[in-house]
Amino acid sequence: MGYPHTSHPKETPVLSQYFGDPGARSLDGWKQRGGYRALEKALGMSPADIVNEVKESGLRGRGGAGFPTGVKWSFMKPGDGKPHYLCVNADESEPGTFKDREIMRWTPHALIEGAAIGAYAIGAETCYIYIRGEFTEPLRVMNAAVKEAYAAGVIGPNAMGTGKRIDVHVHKGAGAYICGEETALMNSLEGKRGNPRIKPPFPAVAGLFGKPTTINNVETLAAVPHILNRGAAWYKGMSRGNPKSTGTKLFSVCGNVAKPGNYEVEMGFPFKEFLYELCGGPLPGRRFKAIIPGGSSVPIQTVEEAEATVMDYEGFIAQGTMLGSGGVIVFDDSQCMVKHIARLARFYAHESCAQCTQCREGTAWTTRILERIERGHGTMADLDTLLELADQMTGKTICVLSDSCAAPIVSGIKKFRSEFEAHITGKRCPMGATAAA
Amino acid sequence: MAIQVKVLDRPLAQTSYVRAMLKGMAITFKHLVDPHKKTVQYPEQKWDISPRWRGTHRMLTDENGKAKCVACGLCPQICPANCIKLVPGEDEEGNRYPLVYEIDEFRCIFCGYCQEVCPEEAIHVGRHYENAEYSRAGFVYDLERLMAQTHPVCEMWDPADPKGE
Amino acid sequence: MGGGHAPGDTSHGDRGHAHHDAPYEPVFVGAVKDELTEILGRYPTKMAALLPALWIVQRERGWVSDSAMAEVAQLLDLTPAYVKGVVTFYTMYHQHPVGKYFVQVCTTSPCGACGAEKVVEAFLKHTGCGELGATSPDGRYTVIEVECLGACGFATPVMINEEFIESVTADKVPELLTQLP
Amino acid sequence: MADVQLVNLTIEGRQVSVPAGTSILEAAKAAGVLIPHYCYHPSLSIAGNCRMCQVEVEKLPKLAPACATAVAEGQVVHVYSERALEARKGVLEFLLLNHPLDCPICDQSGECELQDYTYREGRAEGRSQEPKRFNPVEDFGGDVLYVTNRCILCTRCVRFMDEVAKDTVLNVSERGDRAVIGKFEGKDLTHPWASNVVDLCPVGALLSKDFLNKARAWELDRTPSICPNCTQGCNTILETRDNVVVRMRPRTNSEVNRYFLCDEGRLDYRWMNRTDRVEAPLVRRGDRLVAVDWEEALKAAALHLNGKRAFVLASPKLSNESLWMLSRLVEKTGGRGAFRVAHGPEAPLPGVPDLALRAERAPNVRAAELFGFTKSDTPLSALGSDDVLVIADHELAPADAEAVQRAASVIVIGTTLPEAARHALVVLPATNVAEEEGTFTNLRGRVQRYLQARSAPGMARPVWWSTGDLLAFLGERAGYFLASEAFAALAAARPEYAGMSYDTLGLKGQLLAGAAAPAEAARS
Repeated sequence: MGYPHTSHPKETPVLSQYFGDPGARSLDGWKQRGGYRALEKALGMSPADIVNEVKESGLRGRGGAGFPTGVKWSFMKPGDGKPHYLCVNADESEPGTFKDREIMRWTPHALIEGAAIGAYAIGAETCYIYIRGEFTEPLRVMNAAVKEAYAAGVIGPNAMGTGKRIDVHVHKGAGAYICGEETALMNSLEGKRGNPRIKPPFPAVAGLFGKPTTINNVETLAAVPHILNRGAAWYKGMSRGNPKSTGTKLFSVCGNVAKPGNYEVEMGFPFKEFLYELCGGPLPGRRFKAIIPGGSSVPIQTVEEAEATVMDYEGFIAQGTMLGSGGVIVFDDSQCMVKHIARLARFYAHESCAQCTQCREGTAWTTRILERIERGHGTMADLDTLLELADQMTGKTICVLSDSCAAPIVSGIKKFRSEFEAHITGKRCPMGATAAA
Repeated sequence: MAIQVKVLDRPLAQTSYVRAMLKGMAITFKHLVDPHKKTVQYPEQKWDISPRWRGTHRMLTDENGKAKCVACGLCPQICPANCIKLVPGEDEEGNRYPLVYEIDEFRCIFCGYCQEVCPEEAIHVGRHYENAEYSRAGFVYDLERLMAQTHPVCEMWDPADPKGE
Repeated sequence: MGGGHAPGDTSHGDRGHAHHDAPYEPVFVGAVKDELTEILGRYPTKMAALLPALWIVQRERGWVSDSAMAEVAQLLDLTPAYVKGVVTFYTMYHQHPVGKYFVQVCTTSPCGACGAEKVVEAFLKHTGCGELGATSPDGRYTVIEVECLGACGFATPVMINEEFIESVTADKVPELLTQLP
Repeated sequence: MADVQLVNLTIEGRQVSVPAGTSILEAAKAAGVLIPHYCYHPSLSIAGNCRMCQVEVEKLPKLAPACATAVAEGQVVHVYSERALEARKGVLEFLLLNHPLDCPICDQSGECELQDYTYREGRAEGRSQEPKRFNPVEDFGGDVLYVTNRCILCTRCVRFMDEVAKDTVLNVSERGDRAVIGKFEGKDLTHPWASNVVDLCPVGALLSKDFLNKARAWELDRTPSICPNCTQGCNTILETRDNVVVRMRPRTNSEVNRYFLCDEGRLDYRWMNRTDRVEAPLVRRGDRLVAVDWEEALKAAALHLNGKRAFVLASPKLSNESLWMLSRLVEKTGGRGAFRVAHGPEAPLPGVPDLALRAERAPNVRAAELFGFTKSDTPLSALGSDDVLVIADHELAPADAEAVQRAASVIVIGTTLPEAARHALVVLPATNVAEEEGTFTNLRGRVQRYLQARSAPGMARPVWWSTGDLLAFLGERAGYFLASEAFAALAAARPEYAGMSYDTLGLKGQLLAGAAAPAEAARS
């Protein structure tokens, strides 16, 4: 469903089927729509069977990295005598992405069901849903839904009457983009500064509270009940030819586009068709100029590259970018790319956790250089410096925040170099805009 | 026994002083009438010295009249003659400054390393040569005296030829 | 929804000084203390309840003062310095009193491309705040720019206290402000 | 150690075998290669945040942080490969981005790791045109000053206070490039071991107020020593400038104090520079003490002692050599020996087993007791009226004055002449711990050497020397010219010290025969 617009016929609404349907929010409403059948079924299966089913479906993490979910779950060694934890990453803060927000707003029980199945599959009795503090409405909805689910005995000490314990707690974040990184999220949950941890040890060995932990994205877990209900083969079938990328994916579309919103399509959907048909193309009288297809951390595409892309994990990589979290940011020809790249760099400078040197200093420095160029005080040497700094910021830190800052800078300078040069030679922004002060 | 010395016989043309004396006098008279005189009428007239002349020191001051020196300790460290005495201290604003700064100009070999090493461009060797004293003690310049000097300072590098080639 | 900041907190005066004037009254008494006890039951460590505890402080007092940090630290067996380190990491905890209506406007790229800057300007103009982060003279408003609020498709999203308003444009701002009680 | 699995790897072409689980950085140290680092410290948890220790490991796609990467069999590590150097050059440029270039006024200058590595591996010129971030200097309380601008956020100080001192008064505040080390208003760095953060700080961000602007690092002469302020016997470095002790810092000894030194010990060095010293041997002539040469003074002292019993009041701050020689004097004259030790509150360092500022505030209580000196709060109570009182650098309390008056005659061997012993017949000038070479025996029985850091004033000599000469005048064979000879004689005479010599002690010390290794026991 192209929420907030009506569904486009070319969409494949699975997760987004009930977006905009207030009836799906309540436990009863959710049950009427087929909810909690999968959980019931799952609790009757062995955890290993669930993991296998998910492995079989080809479901991959929808948070950005795209790691196969079943494989991730299989890292959790059963019967090691330690408590296991499941964390749900609902700290959706990647600029351009707002799919988890809609899942939690409209179908909170889909997440609770998926999380409960996940927890059971990895041998965890406790599941924490970490929701970013800015999501006031999703927080309210999720809190109410968890309360309802406890009251109905769906989760709790005797989940679905099976005698199995599955606790689900909502944890409210407090404003830190980096807490979307899995180890930072764990630190944050433990009451610490949201600093990413050095790996190894990996979360499956020592994660939350030092115990084996799995962390999954909201969209990933919300897909799990559907897989159990309709079978791995059905899910795997929703792909246009690439067996490595299966199922449906929610893409959040924003920026200068006629119909921004969430669109759910099969993996492998052509990006051109997606942009021009589903999203309604550019605003009247405008042309698309640049597209960031996977949230602000991935390299920027030119329109030509975007139009040649098929929308799956491998398809985006083939075009020099990444699927990421599926947040499609569209800029049209009225926008100054220098300004937007500077603004993105400022975002990362603001959100850097201050641990690694390259990130702490690099994000701030590149921001200042970019803003200087944008104001018309740059030099050609600055561009080389930026590229060199971006190289220093890539692959050298604990987490990938500085890589994320570098990606749009490098791709931006490579693909829109003429705009940078126009700022430098013209000593002002040719678009007449200035970066937000 | 007397020592036998062999006496060389030389022609008169070689042993006569007359020619040489006339030659010398010719030069003298030539200079008497030469318009390009080399003699400097010191002390009325001062010698024009090279910008890279290294003479007695001078401590430069900032706009508030305080010594630029921050007592970093590099000049006594590098001084090959060991003629700089420095005791660091802290002023009322918490800034580092030299409590004692003394240069024994009598021990100084005027290598100019102190000026070269100074990160604050405070101590300089001066373009100056009139520094006679009646006592050795007078050559120990304290901070006050170093700051009171007004002579121009040495240009370590010719700006047109920074590498000195 | 509007429960973010209890009215009357604006009497707290300037940053950091409020708690010196009057003796500090603990936040965690009675029902609030019970609420914290319930939260502590969710986690295996006391420290994990830090973020929720700070949220409670902010809900009750409108901001997180040094004294409140010390109180939370004591309840959770932490040191005040540790709590302060955590508080300063997260942007949503106010370390000094803010206006009755705390307005957060998203200006990150996607919203920036859709005119977020004009929305900020409109807020600054119509609330009388003058500059970002400052509280208006009547104590009603504080306007800040924030990084991505996670509603990029509904540009420009604005949060006023706990209320999330989507698709705000500069011309809607005056009307929005008049609707506030 | 037999059950420890060894891993073989190559670092910069050198083969090393280290126990499994060792980090590349530690393995490189073992191989004699120093990998530049800031946040890593062997006594603290791995933070991995400075990213300075990145090295190239063959077959790994990315550069590896040497501090956080465990060694693996057959690994080939390149510390100085072009990629690794380039990465570290980048880190240094980032670190210097907001770091002021105020080395001329920075106390750390000359012993600053940022300076060292920048000089070694950094860029010659910075490229930043942007203004540097500025924050004011903050007083952290205790002896510590925080110069915010110089901070590189390695978090060693935060981790020390959190993990070792277990008093989390420091934190990282804010984030991004606004981040600074913060503390809570009103909660200062008052922990008795807090000043160690100054040593841990790799740059000049945390400074000692005591040492502020006092000296430049390169002007200092450094001498290995032992902290003389309690029985713990922490290994130290005495730093002198122009023959004046200006700083005492910890010296690493994993068996005693690891890397640390308590604040009280650290700041208690000024007495070593006292100038109101006895500088020449003095002999009483009528009502005056007259300076004479050593021989005359020793002769006079021997004359007073002849046939009398010596009551030796020996300071527990004296060296093993001195105390042993004094004990021989006691033995020779059939006298007795006693001492008193000052007490103060004990202050442990929670993160390190068996390390504390001990209640007994003297370095050699153990040896004093071992050599037969009686520990007592009123050491002079047993003084006989016919005894010769020998005060060997022992402090006199007001209550002692009456007893001192009671003694038949008084001989002082000391750094100063106590007021209550003004009537001494002979005064022999002595050196203090900074002015002599010697050994102490700490409370766990570890015998440790200290070296001479400054010259002795006037004619002052170590107590063992003058006592030995005195014994010689009394007919003993006891003339030693070197501290090592005196110690060798001690080792030959006392079974606890059997087999020890200055060579075997080295700079880390040796345990007395039969003394258990407490640190070992606590660690296993």
